[in-house]
Amino acid sequence: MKFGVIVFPASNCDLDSYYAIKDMMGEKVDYIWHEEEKIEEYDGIIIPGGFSYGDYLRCGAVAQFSKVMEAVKAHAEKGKLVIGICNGFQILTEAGLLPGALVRNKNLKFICGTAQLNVENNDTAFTNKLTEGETLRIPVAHGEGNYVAQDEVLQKLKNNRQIVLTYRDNKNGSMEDIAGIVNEQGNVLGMMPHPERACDPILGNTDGRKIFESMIAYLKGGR
Amino acid sequence: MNLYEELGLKKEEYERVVELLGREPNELELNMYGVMWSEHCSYKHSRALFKHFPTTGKRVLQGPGENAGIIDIGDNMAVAMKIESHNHPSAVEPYQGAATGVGGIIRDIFAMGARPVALLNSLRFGELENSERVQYLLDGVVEGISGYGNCMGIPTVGGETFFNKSYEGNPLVNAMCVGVIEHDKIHRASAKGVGNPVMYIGASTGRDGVGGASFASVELTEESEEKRSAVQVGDPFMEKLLLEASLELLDTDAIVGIQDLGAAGLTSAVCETATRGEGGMDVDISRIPRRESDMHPIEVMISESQERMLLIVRKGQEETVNRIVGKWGLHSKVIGKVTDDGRLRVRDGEEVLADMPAESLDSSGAPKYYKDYQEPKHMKESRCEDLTGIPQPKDLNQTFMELLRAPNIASKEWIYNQYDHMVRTSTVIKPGSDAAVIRIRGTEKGIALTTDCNSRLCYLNPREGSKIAVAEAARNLVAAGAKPAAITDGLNFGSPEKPERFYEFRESVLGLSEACRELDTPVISGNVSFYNETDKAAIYPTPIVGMVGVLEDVRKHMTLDFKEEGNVIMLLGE
Amino acid sequence: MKVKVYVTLKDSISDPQGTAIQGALTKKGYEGVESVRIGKLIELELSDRPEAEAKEAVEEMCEKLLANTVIEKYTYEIL
Amino acid sequence: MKVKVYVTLKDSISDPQGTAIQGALTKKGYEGVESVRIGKLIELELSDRPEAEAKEAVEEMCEKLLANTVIEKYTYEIL
Ligand SMILES: Nc1ncnc2c1ncn2[C@@H]1O[C@H](COP(=O)(O)OP(=O)(O)O)[C@@H](O)[C@H]1O
Repeated sequence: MKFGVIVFPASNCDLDSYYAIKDMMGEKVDYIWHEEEKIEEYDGIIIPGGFSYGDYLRCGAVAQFSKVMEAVKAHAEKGKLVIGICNGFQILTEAGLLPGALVRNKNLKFICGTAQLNVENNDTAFTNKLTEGETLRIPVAHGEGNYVAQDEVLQKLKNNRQIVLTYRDNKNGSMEDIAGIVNEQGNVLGMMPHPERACDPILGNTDGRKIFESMIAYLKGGR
Repeated sequence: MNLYEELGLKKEEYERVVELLGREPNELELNMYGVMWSEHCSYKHSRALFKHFPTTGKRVLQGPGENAGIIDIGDNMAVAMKIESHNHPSAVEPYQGAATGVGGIIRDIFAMGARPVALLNSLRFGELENSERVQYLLDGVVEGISGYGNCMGIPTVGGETFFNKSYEGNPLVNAMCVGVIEHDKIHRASAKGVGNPVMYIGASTGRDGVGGASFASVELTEESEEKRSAVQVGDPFMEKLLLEASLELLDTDAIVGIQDLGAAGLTSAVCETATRGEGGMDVDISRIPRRESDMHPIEVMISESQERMLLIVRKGQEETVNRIVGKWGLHSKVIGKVTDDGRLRVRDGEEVLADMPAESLDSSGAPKYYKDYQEPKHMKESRCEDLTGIPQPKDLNQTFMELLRAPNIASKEWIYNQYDHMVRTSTVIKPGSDAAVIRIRGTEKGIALTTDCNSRLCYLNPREGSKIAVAEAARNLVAAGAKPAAITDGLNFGSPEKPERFYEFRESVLGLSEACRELDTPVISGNVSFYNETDKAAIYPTPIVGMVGVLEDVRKHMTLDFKEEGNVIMLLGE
Repeated sequence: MKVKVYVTLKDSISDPQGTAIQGALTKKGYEGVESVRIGKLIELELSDRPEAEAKEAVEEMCEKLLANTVIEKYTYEIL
Repeated sequence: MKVKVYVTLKDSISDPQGTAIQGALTKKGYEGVESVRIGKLIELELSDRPEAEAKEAVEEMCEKLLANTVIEKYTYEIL
C-alpha cells in the first residue's frame, strides 16, 4: 500500500501529511510533483493544505489546470481513494470532483484553532474506524472554508449520506454545518479540518489518526 | 535645495562623497550614496554603540553582520533568527506594510540557507478605544501578517501587542523569523571568486519603494512622479517559490553567495556582497527584468520591489541555476560578474553609468556619528513623584475586572487565531503561553521563542527597562522549560539627532548589553528603527527583545495552565 | 484589445463581505444603503484579434477559470 | 437606485494576483493574454434620491471605505 502527497508550488501542508503517513501511520508515502502525469502506483492520494498556486482569484482555481489533476481525476474514476484536506478540498470542488464551493468564512477572517466534529457517517472508506455520533477534535486553519451549494445539491448530499463530518460549533458559516463530504461513489473525501495535524502525540491530540487508520483499513480490506 | 539634500545627505556627507570618488558624483552615483548612507542602511547613528553588545558565546556560529544570526543547538543543527521593523510602511498602508515586513524578514532567514520554521511579531499602536484609525491600523496589520505568513506555510507562533498614546501617529510593526539549518549548509552573502556570474531571480523590478525622502532627481518628469510609488505590495506566492527554489539551489554546490534585495534594493545587495567578497562587482542594468519599460537607471538601482534575490554562482553552473529555478516557475538572469578591483560598476550595455569604490558605499565608507545625549526632563520628574498619595481602589473586584478588560491585558486570542500557528506540525506550545515551543524534527530537541518589551518602563528608565525586557524574555523561556540562548533586538526609537532621544537609545543599548552579558544570551542580530515620531511626540523607547532558548528534550516542556485540582501553588522569588 | 470581465455572486448565494460593508456604511451614518454585493472586475489586455475570436476566448476563460459557475455568474465587454 | 462602483489598483501598484492569473492562463494555452489586473466591482442598492445627492454620497463612501485610496482608484456609474 502506498500513499502519494501532491505538491503544488505553494502547498504547505504537504510535509505534515507526509510525516503523518510515514512516521505516525508507518505506511509508504511519496511526494508527487504537480506536473506528474502518472500516479497509478498509489492507492491513496492526499491533496494537502496550503495555497496551491497562491490561491489568487479563488482558492484552488488554478490548481485544476495542473497535469496531476488530470491524473487524479482518472484515479478517482477508478474508485481509488482521494482525500483533499483544506486547500485540497477547495481544489476538489474547483475541479468538479466534489459538488459545491468553499467561500470566505462568514466572519471574513482567517480562523485557526481546534474544531469539534460530529461523525455523521461511519460507513465510508475514511471513517470506518469511527463510531457515528462520535466527536473528533481536529485543527482547522482556513480563510475560505464556508461550504455553499444549491439546495438540490444539499438535498442530494443528505439523501446519499455524503455529509460525513459536521461542525459542532460552526464558525465559518458552512451550510448544514458541513466540515467534510464524500462524492457519490464514496471514494473521494474533501474536508476543511486537518487530520494530519492531529496524529503526533507531542502535539497533544491524536484524533486525526482515525481518518488515516480508516483509509488504511479500507485499503487493506481490499474493498 | 541641492540634490544631495533632497537625497537626505548633509553638506559634509556630500563633501565626503566627492573626496572618496576624487570627483563630483553623477546623479545615479549620488542616489546610490543617498540610499546607502541613509540611517536605515548605514546605521550611522547607532553603529558606534554596537561594540557594547556581547556577540560571542559558545553557541554563536554567526553574530551580527550577516542577513541573520545563527546559534548552535547541537546534533549538527543550528537556529537562525532576526527581527526587522516595518513601521513607516505600515503606518501608510497597514496590510501591505505588515505583509511586506514579514516577507522581508523571511528572506533574510532563507538567504542564510535556513528553512524558516516560525514567525513572531511585536506590535504597538495608539489607544484602541474610540479610535477608528487605530482599529483600522490594527486590523490591517494583523490581516497583512496573517495573509503573508499563512500563505508561506510558516507558523506565526508568538508576539506581543501593546497600546499606548505615544504610538498614536507612529505604530510599530516588528517581525521576527526563525529558521533551522544544518551546520554545513550555512551560506553567507558574499561575492567570492573573480569572474563568477551574478544572477537575479524572483519578481521583476518595478517602481515600488522608489520614493520617500531618499529619492529625487531633476531628470524625472512629472509623469514618472505619478507612476512611482512608495507602497510595496507583497506577493507571498512568489516568495514561496523563491524560498523553495533558493533552498534547493543551496543544496547544490552552484551557489557561492546569496543575498535578498531589501532596503535600497539592488544597490545595497551588490554593494554588500561585493565588499564581503572579492571587493568588486560589475552589473549591467539592461539585463534586469523590469515591470515597466520606461524605467530610469536610478529607479532600477534603488527600487525596493519585493521578492527578489541575488545569487553569486560558481562559473559554469548557470544552467543548474536555470534548471532549478525553472522548476519552480521562476526565471533567472545573469546580470553581472564578480571582480577584484574594488570598484562597483553599473553599466547599461556598454555604457558605464556609475563607477565607485564599493567599500565607500558600505559601512566602512559611510559616516558614523556619536550624537550628544541628555537625560529627558520627564525622568527626573518621575523619579521625584510621590506615590504615597495614590488611593487604594475601593472595589477590588471591579478593579480586577477592569484590568482584565483593558486592551493591554485582555487575551490576544482574536489576533493569534487569525495566524496559522500549527502548520508544519511542530508547534508544541501554541500562542497563549509564556513562550512558544517548536520541536526540531529529527532530534529530541525543541526551541522556545518569545518577544518582549515593556516600553512604559523603558520610558521611565531606558536602561533598567531594557534590562527588564531581557529578563522578562528569559523568564518566559524558562517557564516553558528552555534554557535562554541568544537574542535578536529590534530597537525602535525617536530621532537620534535629538539629545533626549539619543540618550534613550544609548541607555537602552547599555542596559541590553549588561543584561545579555549577565544571562549569557549574546546579541546575534537585530535592527534599528529611528525617527519614530510625529510633530507631536516621539514614541516611548521600545527595544524589543526576541529571544530563543533550547530544550534538550522537547517532551519536557511546560505550559502555564493549572493542570489538576489539588495541585499546590507556590510563588518563587522575592 | 481590452476586455473587462465582471464576475458576481449568483443571487442565491449570500455575500457576507457585502453585508459587512453595508453594515459599516450604515454605522458610519450613510442612510438608505439597502444592499451591497461585492464582485470582481477583471481587466484583460489581449493581443488584437477579430471580435468573434475574442468573444470565444474570453467566454472559455470565464467558464474555466475566471468565474466559478457553481456560485458565480459573469458578463464582459470588449472595448 | 443601483450604483456600480469599480475599484482598481493604481497603475503604479503591482498586482501579483493579476500577474499570477495571467501566468495561469498562458500556461493553460490561451495565447496573447498580455496583462491581467484584478479589481473589485461593488454593487450598491441605494434608496432613491436626486442624482447629485447620490453622487456626493457615493464619492464619500468610496473615499472613506470602499476604496483604499493609498493604493486604489475608483469610478462609478449610477444606473
Ligand atoms: N540593534 C542591533 N543589534 C545587533 N545587531 C544589529 C542591530 N541592528 C542591526 N544589526 C545587525 O546589522 C546588520 C545589518 O542589519 P540590517 O541592515 O537590518 O539588515 P538588512 O540588510 O536585512 O536590512 C545585521 O547583521 C544585523 O543583525
